[in-house]
Amino acid sequence: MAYAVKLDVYEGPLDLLLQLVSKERVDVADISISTVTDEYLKATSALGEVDLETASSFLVLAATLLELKSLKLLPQKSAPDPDLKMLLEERDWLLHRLVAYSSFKAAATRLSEEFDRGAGYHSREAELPEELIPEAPDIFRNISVGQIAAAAARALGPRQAPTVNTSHLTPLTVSLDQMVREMSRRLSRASRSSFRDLCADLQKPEVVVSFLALLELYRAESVELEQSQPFDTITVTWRQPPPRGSQ
Amino acid sequence: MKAEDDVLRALEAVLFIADEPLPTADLALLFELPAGEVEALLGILADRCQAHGRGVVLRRVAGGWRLATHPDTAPYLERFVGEHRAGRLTQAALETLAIVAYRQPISRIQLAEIRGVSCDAVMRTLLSRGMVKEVGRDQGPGQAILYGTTTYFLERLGLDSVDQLPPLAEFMPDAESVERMESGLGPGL
Amino acid sequence: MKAEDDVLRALEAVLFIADEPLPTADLALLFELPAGEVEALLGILADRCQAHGRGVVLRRVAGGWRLATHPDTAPYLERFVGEHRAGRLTQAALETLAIVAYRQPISRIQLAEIRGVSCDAVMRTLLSRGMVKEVGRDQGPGQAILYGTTTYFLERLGLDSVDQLPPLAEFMPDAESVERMESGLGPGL
Repeated sequence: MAYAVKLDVYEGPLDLLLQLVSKERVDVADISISTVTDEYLKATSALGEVDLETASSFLVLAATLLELKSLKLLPQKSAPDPDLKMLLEERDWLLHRLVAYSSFKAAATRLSEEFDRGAGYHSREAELPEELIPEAPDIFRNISVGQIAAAAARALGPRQAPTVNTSHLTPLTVSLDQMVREMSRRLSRASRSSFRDLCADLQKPEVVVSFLALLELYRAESVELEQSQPFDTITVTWRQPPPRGSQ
Repeated sequence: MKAEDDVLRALEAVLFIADEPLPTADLALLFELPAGEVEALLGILADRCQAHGRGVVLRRVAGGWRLATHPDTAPYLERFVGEHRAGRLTQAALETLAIVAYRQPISRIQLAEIRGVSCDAVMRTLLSRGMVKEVGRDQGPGQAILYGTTTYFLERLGLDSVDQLPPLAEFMPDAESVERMESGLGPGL
Repeated sequence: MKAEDDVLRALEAVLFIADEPLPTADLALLFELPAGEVEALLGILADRCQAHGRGVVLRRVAGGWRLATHPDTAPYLERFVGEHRAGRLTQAALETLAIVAYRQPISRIQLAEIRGVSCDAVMRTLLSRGMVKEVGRDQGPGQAILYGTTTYFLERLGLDSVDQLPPLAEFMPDAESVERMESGLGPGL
């Protein structure tokens, strides 16, 4: 059973995960990775340009989620193997982070209430009376060109929140399912390819989806993934079509 | 009619916050009262400042009303300003200086249009600190005074000329709009 | 007593032109009076503000004393209060601010680890709003800049110091929620 998450604002993968696991009787096995991905993409594609850092932090979480999900689907072993043990440690670590993050989130809500409460008090922020200016220390002693430029940009830049113009962007129409099919099609033809070549013609958000698609295919044992060291080329080798009905 | 004490309290608060003298007409508009009544209330406020031995007085100056420190307190203020008041550049002063730097020559009216508030107090600070100066007059009707930055301003920033100021594009979009984009807030939120 | 009235008057004038809360010690130094006496005078001043139905109140915030407008007058002040003061912080900014408040001094990397996303844009906003500031450098390699909250942050919250923030433990999710999160993340050993 798949759970949909409604994201008003994408605040990062930890926030997303917190929202997911805080719901009643939801566990990782029930969370559809494609739903999460689609929600993430919906939330971020409205922004026009996807920030690479946001995207990569999402990927790390999606991969962890995927791993935990596969763990959940495995039969319980009496003696955990080392891999399983590591995964469980990872889970505890993730839980620890979630608890900490959740505390700060609650503290932020309190801060906001306190700010509202204090909003009625206004202090003076006036310039010094003219006759006192000669007495005052040099207020420009730390001034820098960057400060001037930033202040000018703030004052002369767009007044309201900029309307993000997405008209020049190809609307993101590809879902994870579609991307799994597309990747299968490309790989069944090429048989072996680097990840970079596989998505050379894709836009950044689609690359994110294609990476998740490959993880799904890997889980279904349809592909082999090789990477000799971090940041090195990822080589994808085609093995067999995914079984029908796989995500 | 509004309770007199409530209006007096609000009147004092408004004068306390304002950076510029406030004309009677503006105050009348704000409190939705006839100008004559506002003047009477201002009179009461001025009397109270005196009667209660307060450190501030209400003064009628060119352009309106403003709260100012009592003249007898000047020696303490000079000492305080020299020794204690953190010589901090206000946000308003930094912003105004930045606009003059990038849009010179510019008039006070144009400055006020960009910032959305009057810049007179801030301009006094910048003028008296020698960071900006009058550089000419507008050709149009009214012949508004135009301002620009000084050689001293360039010296302080270590620049040879204003042409060396970095292009603004590098600093846009500003921090908050980037944040809005990153956190996914749409326009109007 | 005459002398007392003079100091009270000067005290109010100094607080009027100050741009941040003034600690008792600073005022004692300025008026060359024992701290206890200054506190007593500040108490009298605060009482007078109340008794005379004034538009301003004297508050003890951020380790010092600060004149501020009476909250009842807030509706009239909107026009005069700068945009950067009135604007609300986004959820992301509030979360980041909460982490800085409880974990200061803290680097941007540590912040990003806790929130799971980069906080650079949010931090720029908080810096320009005067809510956080640089407070030092990490001793380790890289010497990351460390951040903390400002006097202005405390002033806005009406707190005397960060020690008055409610303990973070108060905001920990309860046992039931943690259990739910735990079971949500998958099976245990």
